[in-house]
Amino acid sequence: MDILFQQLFNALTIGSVYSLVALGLTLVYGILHIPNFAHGALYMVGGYITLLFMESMGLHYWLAILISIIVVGLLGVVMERLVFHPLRNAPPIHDKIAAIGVLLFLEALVQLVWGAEYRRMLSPYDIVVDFLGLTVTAQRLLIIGTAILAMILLHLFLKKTITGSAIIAMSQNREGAFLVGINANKVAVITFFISGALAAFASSIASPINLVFPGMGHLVILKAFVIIIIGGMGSIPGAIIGGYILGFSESLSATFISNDYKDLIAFLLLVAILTIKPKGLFVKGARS
Amino acid sequence: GNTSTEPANQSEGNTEETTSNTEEKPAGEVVNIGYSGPLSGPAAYYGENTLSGLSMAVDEINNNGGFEVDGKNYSLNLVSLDDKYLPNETGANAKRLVQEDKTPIIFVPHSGGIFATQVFNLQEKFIIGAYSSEPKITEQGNPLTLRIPPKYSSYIEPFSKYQMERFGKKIAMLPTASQYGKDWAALLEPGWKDLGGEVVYKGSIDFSKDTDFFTIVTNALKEKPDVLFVGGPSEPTALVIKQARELGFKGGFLIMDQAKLDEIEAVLGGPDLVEGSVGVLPLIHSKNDGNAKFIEDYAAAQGKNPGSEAGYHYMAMYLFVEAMKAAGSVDDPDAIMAKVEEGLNNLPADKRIYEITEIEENGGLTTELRMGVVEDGKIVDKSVQ
Amino acid sequence: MLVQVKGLTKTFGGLTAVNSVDFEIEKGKVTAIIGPNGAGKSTFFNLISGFHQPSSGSVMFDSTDITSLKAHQIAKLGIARTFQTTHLFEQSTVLDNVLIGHRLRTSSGLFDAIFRTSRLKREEKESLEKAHEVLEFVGLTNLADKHVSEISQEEMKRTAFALALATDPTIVFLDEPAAGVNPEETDGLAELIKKMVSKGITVCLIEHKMQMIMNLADKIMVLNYGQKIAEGTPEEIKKNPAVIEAYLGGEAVAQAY
Amino acid sequence: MLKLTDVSVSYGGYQALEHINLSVKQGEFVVLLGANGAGKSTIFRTISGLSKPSSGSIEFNDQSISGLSADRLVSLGIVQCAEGRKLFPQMTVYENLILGGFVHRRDKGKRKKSLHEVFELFPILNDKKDDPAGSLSGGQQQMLAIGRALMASPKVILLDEPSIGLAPLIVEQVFSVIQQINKNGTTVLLAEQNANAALKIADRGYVIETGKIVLEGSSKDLFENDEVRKAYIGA
Amino acid sequence: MMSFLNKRNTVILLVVVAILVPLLTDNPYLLHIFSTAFIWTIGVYGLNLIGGFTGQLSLAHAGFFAIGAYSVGILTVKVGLNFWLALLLGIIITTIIGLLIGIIALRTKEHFFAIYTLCVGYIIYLIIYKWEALTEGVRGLIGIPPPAPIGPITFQTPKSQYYLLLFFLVLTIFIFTRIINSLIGRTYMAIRNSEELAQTIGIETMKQKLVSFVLSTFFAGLAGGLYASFVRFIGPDISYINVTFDMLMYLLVGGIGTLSGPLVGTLLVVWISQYLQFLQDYRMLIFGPILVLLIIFYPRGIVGGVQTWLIKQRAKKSQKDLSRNLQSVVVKEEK
Ligand SMILES: Nc1ncnc2c1ncn2[C@@H]1O[C@H](COP(=O)(O)OP(=O)(O)OP(=O)(O)O)[C@@H](O)[C@H]1O
Ligand SMILES: Nc1ncnc2c1ncn2[C@@H]1O[C@H](COP(=O)(O)OP(=O)(O)OP(=O)(O)O)[C@@H](O)[C@H]1O
Ligand SMILES: [Mg+2]
Ligand SMILES: [Mg+2]
Repeated sequence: MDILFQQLFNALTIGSVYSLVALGLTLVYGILHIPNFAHGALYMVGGYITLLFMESMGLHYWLAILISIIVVGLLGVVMERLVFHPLRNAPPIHDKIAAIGVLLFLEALVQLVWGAEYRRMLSPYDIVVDFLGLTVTAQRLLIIGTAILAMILLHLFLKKTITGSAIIAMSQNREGAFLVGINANKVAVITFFISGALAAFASSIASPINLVFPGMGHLVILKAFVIIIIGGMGSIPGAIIGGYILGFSESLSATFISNDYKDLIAFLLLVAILTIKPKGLFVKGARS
Repeated sequence: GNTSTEPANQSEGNTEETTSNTEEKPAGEVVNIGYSGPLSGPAAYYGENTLSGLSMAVDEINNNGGFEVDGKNYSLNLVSLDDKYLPNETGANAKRLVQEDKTPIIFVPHSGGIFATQVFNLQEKFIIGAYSSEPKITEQGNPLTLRIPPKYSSYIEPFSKYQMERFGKKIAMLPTASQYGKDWAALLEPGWKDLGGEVVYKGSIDFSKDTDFFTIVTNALKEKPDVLFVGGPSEPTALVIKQARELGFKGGFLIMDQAKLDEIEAVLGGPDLVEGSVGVLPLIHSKNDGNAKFIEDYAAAQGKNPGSEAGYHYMAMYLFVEAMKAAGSVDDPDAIMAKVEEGLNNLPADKRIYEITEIEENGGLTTELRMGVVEDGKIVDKSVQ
Repeated sequence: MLVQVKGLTKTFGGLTAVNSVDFEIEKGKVTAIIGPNGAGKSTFFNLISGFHQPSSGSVMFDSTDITSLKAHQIAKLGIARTFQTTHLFEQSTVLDNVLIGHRLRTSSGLFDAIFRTSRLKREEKESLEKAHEVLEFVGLTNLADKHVSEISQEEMKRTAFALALATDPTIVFLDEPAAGVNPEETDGLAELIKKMVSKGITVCLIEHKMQMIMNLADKIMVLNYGQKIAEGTPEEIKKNPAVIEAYLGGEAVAQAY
Repeated sequence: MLKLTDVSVSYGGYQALEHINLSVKQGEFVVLLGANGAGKSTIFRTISGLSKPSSGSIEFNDQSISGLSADRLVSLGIVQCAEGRKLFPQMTVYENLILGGFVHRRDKGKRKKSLHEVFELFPILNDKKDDPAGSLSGGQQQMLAIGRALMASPKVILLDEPSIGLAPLIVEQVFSVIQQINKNGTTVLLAEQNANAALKIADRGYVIETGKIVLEGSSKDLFENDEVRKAYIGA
Repeated sequence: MMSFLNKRNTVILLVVVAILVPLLTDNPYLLHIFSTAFIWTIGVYGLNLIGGFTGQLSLAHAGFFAIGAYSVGILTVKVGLNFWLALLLGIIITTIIGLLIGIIALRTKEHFFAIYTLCVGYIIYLIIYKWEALTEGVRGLIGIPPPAPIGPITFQTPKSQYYLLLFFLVLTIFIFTRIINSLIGRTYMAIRNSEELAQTIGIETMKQKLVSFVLSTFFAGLAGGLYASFVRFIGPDISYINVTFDMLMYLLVGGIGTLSGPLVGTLLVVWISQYLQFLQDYRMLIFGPILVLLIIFYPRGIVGGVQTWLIKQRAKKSQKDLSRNLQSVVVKEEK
């Protein structure tokens, strides 16, 4: 029984990270209909920037995260302006390929600047605590806590502020949004900023329990795609729920089925879901 | 173009021609040495480490005025190409190196690439400087393949014995999911059992794919092992060790030779967590006449301690030069290969980074075992003779 | 009766777009469907042509039940249609568009393609002949090599007709064939429709252009809120108070001015 | 107040508008008549900055507004209630209305006042303010669309076939609301196929056919014009 | 008609040049690069068929390539079959798996299809990587034999392998061209253009997409099988997503949805990346932005770009002719 609870806790940790990454991805998809393959690269860059400011500038963890969020958010904005904006009227295949180009570029750039080796990010919360009888580390509690907080803040932002409403409005009806005076470019820019910020935040809180290296975004992004498909592309609650579903199914299948095949199980889950529902689980009626 | 006049840059291997100081050298002929390894992508760090040993040796040799074979003076030129760890790219690179640079020796630091070049190295006449402990590369019976690293099988018994005595008979296996990790595990399992031990958990961790190791470590610890077998690159291995301790593991670690005790210690910020580990004695903890100079020079140039990848490649380069001298030829692979043994004997004392005990029939170097353990917060030399 | 529709209903979520409509189309005649925007006319077409699955009700064609057949199967049976917003293969020429229209009458497969069998050659020739034939029929022979992006709205409409005709249909369903076309060209299209009928093709069309409808149609059905509110000859429809109220314009309003 | 001079628009190769000249005075109620696909919506889209004219100029209060983006035009006071309503279907009625006042988002007082006015005009919207817009009936959605446009406190409101798909009764209701809006001082430009009802309440009208203005005049003149009667009134 | 003849002549010329290459040079490196490029080109044609002509972007093609390669590898090394038999079976296995995946995957559309196939590709990778008993896992399969001799013809030397691969490439291009220029090809393009409209004119789009998909896995499988016997070693990396991305890059640079795009793109990129070897890890710093710029400015790649340019030139010329004619008319009138 103990192990079950320990594993559920582990699942919650990893699910939180997945949800954050998937949120950024789904936000961009919902509003601009771009499956941003470069999102994983943003995640990776986020980890490196935080590390850079912690190590070479000696900044505090949270300050470094803040800078990373801003830098990667801006990187997202630059990406939108330079790559996706010029392609907004191109066939959908083009966005995807351009995103791949960005991904290749960012990975090479990071390797050039920081090298290819694995790096550790040390968080100030490197202590083990006993939590409800489980062995947990402060960092893991922090991941769960801040991820949920970030999701709540995002929800409040989208629901309660008019800028947030503008973003949602744009995802529901682009022309309608123009007609009430919403500036499409601004919304696109804000969306990409938030998406990049979420990626940077996710990687910054997750890195201390893992490593920072150029390929760290690969599998995360792939899983994030699995999540947003499961959750219905563009659906925000879907991304959150999907993130936790994946976290739990991985952790439990690693425990009760096979560790070797746990990734396979995540992807098979997706294949099974799409086989039954080609548009994902939580997809709402036709979106115009 | 390249600017690799400062030593610090040389190991980067970011240019095709890694030679330096060509202008200062006495006129003489140039022998090109080939290298094809992962210089981009996930394995690039590994590739760079292997290359750093080679280029350090090449620069040293050139700076010392080259070497003399059959009365003629030669200098070396290292031509390194990136193969992204893909065998077909290694094949293409090797053909290119032979064709365009007439390289008699090509260093390849991964088994896939070695297999792909073994297909044609006899036809095209070049020696493969094979850095891989995969047994099959020598089992192929390719007479122009020299396996550089030692077989790791000799570690199994002493490591196991030590840990079994110190902590107990139950081991859980959590090495890296690479081929090397799997080969290790495959040998360790029977070895451990032969000593009367029990394997309670078998798993592997894919460092480049797993987002969190907590899950699997939890599962391994559920079986209450006394010893944990871990390994892979030092940083992630250190992380596994740390997480095992966080989850309450009190036993010992049996660490694969790929990870370096000193690096792990550095990553974990002290020896506390690694207490009770057994692994290969780090080069810096086994300084001797053979490697002291190398360790210092390397640290000065690279800003870090050399690992075995660098050490072995460095030594192998010198070994080949000695073999060329002995063979009296810089371009006849068969002749050079035939004189490797003699080259080994001629290897200068300060280039004997590792003590090579023999060259196997099938072209594999065998090295003396060096075992290090962490006892009372210190890395202790427990090498068995 | 060529087409018999019984109790046809389609709901989208909460909205009933077509509400238990009974309707018949007679062979060789022109039947028209009118009604306000959103009345369910296009949806009605979509149901018959297999584009949407009805929520309930049945569609019989030539005494075969086609209610649950797929769009391509229905097309093979001889039912062709055009779309309200002219729908063509955008990246091709007029000829290429029409050429592919005959594909359903051909059976060459991969094998034929790779070995260029005589069957393929014959069918390619057939398709080409068919394409030229229908292009001539709609009067576009001289535009065959033009890209569809280069031709006018009315020419697109004609191309869409040609594409439908290339499938060798027994009946064609035309969704607002004259929308966005000026009056003179509208007359031309009406002539074309008459020509189709005289060739033995049954026509069913949706149109808002009353003059055209009144001249062409043998029978008119009026839909409003998914329901059939009237059916009859043009003369009957013109006088029907419910139709005037819902669609043609309330007399009461006009008089109040 | 609003003036189009020689405006032409094409979609790809298709010329949807040719040399349109049109003007609306302050406080006026002008109607555009035309069959399906005549180009009414295109005129509206062009004024609102959603389509770009290939030639010609558009002026608002004697200032050129051609080339301005859609959101700038809304903040200038040109607001369109578009064909197809373009609501945000999964957002509530209230959220839709609030977004209607997007350009005045910093002026809470104004927002409240406008909201109050809209609810007064369409009490049904107040009753349903927490329902998703997509769940409303067609007529209610049309009211919401008009209400949302009003939230921006427009100087000119462009109404594109507001009676589309509405039951005759509702049509009358909508038309009387439009009349009311106009009486309250907002300039109205209305596009309609239902000439009968539209001419009843408008001051002036234009008749569009395949992208060209073929006729213009006072409502009374147009109503009595034989051509118009034949083409758009049908009696 | 003239242009058709020209095209045919160009093709013949290219084939003759390709045949002559090994006779003109003894450089095994050159032959090696050409040979690998030929293999990739075959795979890229597969990608072009489903992605470029049928409009369904598949991101699982490295997976199918690997299935072909591993089938041949396993059947020759572990079962000991003759290479040719293994190649045939390998292609059959690939297409059967392609069929099964296609039936499910093609139910999804657009982005969903792309991401679905991305995941399928990853699943294939994971299976190859984890199923050690069959695939030898990370170690990879070694000792794959070169193509078995056919009668007196052997395939041991780089030259003979070059010719063998050239043969398969020409065969691929031939089949591909035949398909694209037939009613089948038109059907695929119709589906790419508008699936909806294709259905209303009686095309069974699901079946057609499936055939196209299976056929594209056929080319991928063939390429994979040839790869296995050419490199004679295979590891799980060849099924990794990056390989799909590489193939996609070849296709895009050449021109997606064009007949000669895969050939032009693959040859060019393979050569360029050889020349850019000196940049090593920084190659992608250049490739990445090039890819983005290409997509923005030349969405249909080099071949597409050249085609557009030619059309423009022709248009310009005809306009010039027209104005010249007009001038002459004017001149005449003035007289
Ligand atoms: N795919 C769909 N999903 C949801 N609702 C739909 C769908 N298709 C049509 N509708 C709705 O069904 C109703 C009838 O639409 P339809 O297109 O049949 O009208 P119509 O009579 O053709 O109108 P028009 O004259 O404007 O073309 C409308 O309310 C429309 O919004
Ligand atoms: N985005 C577009 N692309 C191409 N053609 C278009 C586009 N939008 C409209 N058209 C065409 O332009 C012409 C004018 O269309 P518009 O929508 O302005 O007409 P309308 O008078 O508003 O008609 P309706 O009464 O149907 O609303 C029509 O022929 C239409 O098909
Ligand atoms: Mg309709
Ligand atoms: Mg309109």
